[in-house]
Amino acid sequence: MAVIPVERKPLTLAERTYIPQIVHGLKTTFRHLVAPNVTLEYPEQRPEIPGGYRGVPTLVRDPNGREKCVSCQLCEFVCPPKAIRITPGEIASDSAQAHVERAPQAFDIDMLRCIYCGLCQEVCPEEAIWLQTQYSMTGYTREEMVNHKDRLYELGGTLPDAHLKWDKKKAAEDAAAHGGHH
Amino acid sequence: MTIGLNAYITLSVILFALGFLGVLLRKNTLVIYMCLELMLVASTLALVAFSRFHGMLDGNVFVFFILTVAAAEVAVGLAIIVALFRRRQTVQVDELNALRD
Amino acid sequence: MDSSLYFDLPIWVRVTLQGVAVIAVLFPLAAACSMAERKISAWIQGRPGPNRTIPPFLRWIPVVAPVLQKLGLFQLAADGGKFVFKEDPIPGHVNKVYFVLAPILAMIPALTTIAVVPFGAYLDSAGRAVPLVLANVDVGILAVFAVGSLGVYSVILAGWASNSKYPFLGGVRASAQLISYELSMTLSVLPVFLWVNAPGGSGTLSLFDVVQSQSQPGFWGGMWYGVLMPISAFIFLVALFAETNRQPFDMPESEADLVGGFHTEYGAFKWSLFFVAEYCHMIVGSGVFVLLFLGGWHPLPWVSLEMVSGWLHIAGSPVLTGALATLLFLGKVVAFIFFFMWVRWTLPRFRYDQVMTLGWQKLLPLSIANLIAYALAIALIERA
Amino acid sequence: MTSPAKTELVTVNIDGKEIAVPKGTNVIEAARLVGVDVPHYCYHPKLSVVGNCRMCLVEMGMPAVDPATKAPVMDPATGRQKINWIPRPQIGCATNASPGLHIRTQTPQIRDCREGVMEFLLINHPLDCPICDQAGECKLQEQSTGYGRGYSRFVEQKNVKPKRTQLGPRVTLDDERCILCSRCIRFSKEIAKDDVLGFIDRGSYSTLTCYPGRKLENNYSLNTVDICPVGALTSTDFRFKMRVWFLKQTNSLDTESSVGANTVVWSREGVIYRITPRRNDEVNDTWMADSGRLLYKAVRAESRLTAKESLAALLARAETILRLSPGLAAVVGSGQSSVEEQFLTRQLARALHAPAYLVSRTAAGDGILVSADRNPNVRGALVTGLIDTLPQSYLDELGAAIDRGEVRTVVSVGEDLMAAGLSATQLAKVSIIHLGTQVCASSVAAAVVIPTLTVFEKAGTMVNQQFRLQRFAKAVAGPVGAFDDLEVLARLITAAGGSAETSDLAGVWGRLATEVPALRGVSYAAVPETGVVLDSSPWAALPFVEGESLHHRPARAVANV
Amino acid sequence: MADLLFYVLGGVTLGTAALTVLSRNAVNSAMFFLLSLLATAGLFVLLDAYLLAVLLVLVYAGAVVALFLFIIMLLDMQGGVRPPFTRATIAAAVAATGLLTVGVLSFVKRAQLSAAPVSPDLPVVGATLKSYAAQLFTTYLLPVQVVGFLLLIAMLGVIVLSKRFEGLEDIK
Repeated sequence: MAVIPVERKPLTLAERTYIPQIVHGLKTTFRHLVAPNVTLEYPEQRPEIPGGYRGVPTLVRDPNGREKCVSCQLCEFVCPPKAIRITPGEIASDSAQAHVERAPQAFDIDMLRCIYCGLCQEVCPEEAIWLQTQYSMTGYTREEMVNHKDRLYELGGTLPDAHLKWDKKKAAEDAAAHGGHH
Repeated sequence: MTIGLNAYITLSVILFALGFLGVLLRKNTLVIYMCLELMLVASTLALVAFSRFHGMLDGNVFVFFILTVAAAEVAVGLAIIVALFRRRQTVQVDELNALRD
Repeated sequence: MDSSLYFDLPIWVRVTLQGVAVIAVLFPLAAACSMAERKISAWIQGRPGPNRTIPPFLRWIPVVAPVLQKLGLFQLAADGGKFVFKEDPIPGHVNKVYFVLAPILAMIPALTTIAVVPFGAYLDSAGRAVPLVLANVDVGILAVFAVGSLGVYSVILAGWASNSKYPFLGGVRASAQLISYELSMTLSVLPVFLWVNAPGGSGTLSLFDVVQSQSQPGFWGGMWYGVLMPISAFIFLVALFAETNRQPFDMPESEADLVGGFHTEYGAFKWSLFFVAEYCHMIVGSGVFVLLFLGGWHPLPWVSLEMVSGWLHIAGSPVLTGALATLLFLGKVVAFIFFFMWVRWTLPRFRYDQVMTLGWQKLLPLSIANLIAYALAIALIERA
Repeated sequence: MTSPAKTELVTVNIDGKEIAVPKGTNVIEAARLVGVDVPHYCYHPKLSVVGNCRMCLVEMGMPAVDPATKAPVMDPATGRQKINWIPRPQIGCATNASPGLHIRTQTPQIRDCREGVMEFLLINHPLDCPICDQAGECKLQEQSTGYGRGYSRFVEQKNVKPKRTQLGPRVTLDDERCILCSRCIRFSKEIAKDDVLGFIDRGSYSTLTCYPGRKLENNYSLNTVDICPVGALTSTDFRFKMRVWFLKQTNSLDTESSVGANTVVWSREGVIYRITPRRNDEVNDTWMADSGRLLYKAVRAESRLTAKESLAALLARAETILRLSPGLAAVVGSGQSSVEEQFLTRQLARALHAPAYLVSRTAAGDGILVSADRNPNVRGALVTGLIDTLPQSYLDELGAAIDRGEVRTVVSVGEDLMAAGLSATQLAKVSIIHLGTQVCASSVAAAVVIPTLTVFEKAGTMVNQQFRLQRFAKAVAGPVGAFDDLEVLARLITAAGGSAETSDLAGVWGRLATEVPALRGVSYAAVPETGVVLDSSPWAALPFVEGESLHHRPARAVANV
Repeated sequence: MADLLFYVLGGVTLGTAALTVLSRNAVNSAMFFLLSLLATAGLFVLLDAYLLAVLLVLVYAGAVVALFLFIIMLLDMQGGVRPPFTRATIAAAVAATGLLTVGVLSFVKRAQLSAAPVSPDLPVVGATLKSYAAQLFTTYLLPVQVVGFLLLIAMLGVIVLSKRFEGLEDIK
């Protein structure tokens, strides 16, 4: 590679005293001195969370209040720090959601291990796990920092769902039950 | 004021003697040097006292010169000591015996 | 108050009272400076700064309490309390005597120099200005320099006694810097005194006389030396920054490369002594600069205290004129301290070799040239 | 067993690679030998061929010969014999190797065929991999990554079929997922000899069901789950328990009978989730009995023994008992212990100068993979010299000795003495040192109970009915308060005054290989996964109880023929 | 008042000077020397030589002792075991010092200096700058020039001394 020497522009006398630059700097800082603050006063004011923010992972329900997670354990598998621990379970056959068959019996996310990478959200085939806007997780003990299923659903709430595939499946099943095979 | 010239001169003499003692006693070049300075200060004290008690300014003016010379001397002397230390890694006079050995 | 009652007191009582009064002003001022520093740095950086602390028992006060809270004044009290009450550790490996001595030594020059700095004046019955100063010695500026130069011991001892690399490096840097810039500083004020002591005047090194000589009648007489001798003022200013270890020159601390510099091993009260001493230094330094170059307690160039007190019809009252002068002086000092902080949060730190180059190769020749130029100019003026 | 030595080798060409295979070898198997994978669903190497999934389509061709002269026709372009390719693809599973057979599996046509078949298979297959237990070991999933479209052109309503049909006590059927490969039907008919499954209805209505009034409840029903290529048949026990990709696979043995079926133990973080068969064509092919799959429940059973004390404390107490009545001890070994443990048990008996007994367990064999001898390792006891003759069902001899006062101390290595025929009064007369994993009458009566490990928590070897030495490996760690059998036995020997024994597997094998004649020259590490057959001639005269099973004909039966 | 101050300051001067001589640690020596200088400056003030007092502090305390400390710390000479003073050294040194003191004091006695205190009416010289200036730039003009030249030479000497001459490093 050719070496191209770049000549530095020689400084003028005024520049060599640095005084004009210092005065310029002083002007700049003074402008900021009188300008309004740019910081948030955190506990009272909260930052606006941008879209795509990766906060605390949570579990969500669909608009019908059904838990979306079917405990496929892909998030547990993909989780790099092994923060997720799922105990799969079967939905009782007399439940209204029996057609989904599977739901997590226990779903723990150890927030001391979580690195907020978002791979769980990425991999979830049911769009049940979401890294939402919650960014402040605190606790006094290690146990407190493990989010159990109840807490995860409490944090996650309900997200709109464009597909509602399990509802469609249920409808098809009902139709089949009434009208023979199809 | 009951303190007379004698008292100042005596004080000056003792101070001078202390400096002299230090020069004789100590091995550390820097401390010897400080003791030399102490002797200089003792002489300035005597000069100032003479000046004051004789109502003349010449002693004080001499102190001026002594201070100036002392400053120059310290600068040069310390530079020599540092140069010495660089060469010999010591400033103890009893170890500076290259000519004896 | 009958002032004669005060002057009847024995001299040592008066001196003690005056000393205590000055310290009682200087210390809170230094503390307030530390808070001002935090607020100003915050504002410059677009932050609000400390604005939360408030003792619960004052919360009920309607308007004042929130304003004070926003200004962070209670934070100041909390910080002070913390410094006093927190554990004051002495590391095991230090030289204990000098380790404890160093912060005390830092305070001594800072508090002593204030004695010869006049902070105001009043007009006696004859209409002459009389300085408000603890010790109106003839060699004022020299005393300031002499005692101020003792400040180097605290830094060098703190660095050495800490028996640890970074503090030692900080101490060495600081002492070299202080000694270096003292030269330019001293040389830079010489033109001022040459001017003041121009043949015909009485030989003096008193700061009071310098101030008074800036309020003479006439165009030249009423001019501040800051205008008359901008180069001197500039050199003095730069050297002052270096002597007080303020930002572009805060080599001894330079936390980026030396952790905390000479006070790395210090904590709690002893550290706060260094801290307060630095601000005392700043205050005294600002005061000297104001006296030398910004007309002291005279409100404006060509507008002297006497004229103002005449306009306000308070010339007859020593107390009122004294208060006015002190206020004017303090106002200038505070503005100058603000300038200190403003510069600190604007300029980056010099590299150490740059500091030395600037001190020895730039400022020193410049101040010598400046001295020669003014000496020649004064001689020519005299001749003319 | 028929010897394959006589079969004639023929050369076939698969994707350009020549290979010699026995005549009649299935094309899929032949392709596997050259490393070519022919996807398939309905074909299973141990079942008959039906060819109904159409996934294994390959291009086939034979060298051209002149019909008249039978002379080879040469291809001028290549200088080789010309190949007459059959214009349409053929299924590989129904084709047998014949001389000169040419197969192509990677042509665009074949690829096209596979994609077409996949699309048809997936038309009605539900997309519920996230909840399907087969996910991770599903052939449909695997092949759809290679030949699936990635999107569906099927816009009509998918078939809706029953989702959870209980075919039997252990098998649940999800009809929607079934691709009608009929492997399960053929298995039930051909291997389990229990023809209960079949398809009803036609076309897209085809459904797998049991015959009316019958259930899939034979002892081999779970093999249908293993061979189901999709998630249609699932194990009710394992259903929704754990995804298979989390599970660690450890090779082990089925210890329910002397067949010694090879198994795989699937565990995660110290918890066993299921047991499946491991292919061993000499022992169990790819099958195992349902009863053997439940043995892992013993690991975490309520009745599991664990000790609060340290092993040293337990051994100290055992030592006092052993020293109390020297020369009046008896050792009861177990046919469920491994070869190594039986060897140390023998050493213990010798150190105590005590007779060694073994308890026999017998029940009717089913002729497939459960034999009459329900001890997995009686032959191991014979090989190591723990016993000389076949064990009795009841320890009458020991009972008599106790009654006579000739035995004051009994060391039971994993056997329940009460179940072995000793009465409560007899048990009360002796001090019992009991080694075992589960609470039993013997452990209740014992003076010292030393909890030991189950077969899933330790490694070792066993000798099955064919005198086949087979290894099992440690799948999970034992619980706190249970101690390794070998270590316990070794230290018991020391406590009994015998010379110190090594307690690690390699050390014991060093002694086995030198001291046990039948194991001379055998090393633990060198035992292949399919086992090694030992010389059984010293015990040929013994009247073993086993009948005929899948790959074993007892010597008597052979002699009778 | 002034007498008391004289005794106090004189005592401090002598005491610290003695400690300067006797301190084993060079840093301690320097610090005691500093105290001694400050006390001497106090004595100067008692003698109405304000300017000299300030100059003493400025030059000695502010610069010279600081330089000493600087060098001591840079050369790191606080550590190390030194052989204690031998009895002979001490005896010789004390004898020499005693002789010197006695000799000079006898001269002082012989000189018959006035023991009388300074009379208040004796003019105080040295308090004003002007008188110094007058003396320095008239009577002592030549010495001033010479001293200035000396300072220049000293400065050059220091620069030369503190430069490293690579070629000379191996000469011991």
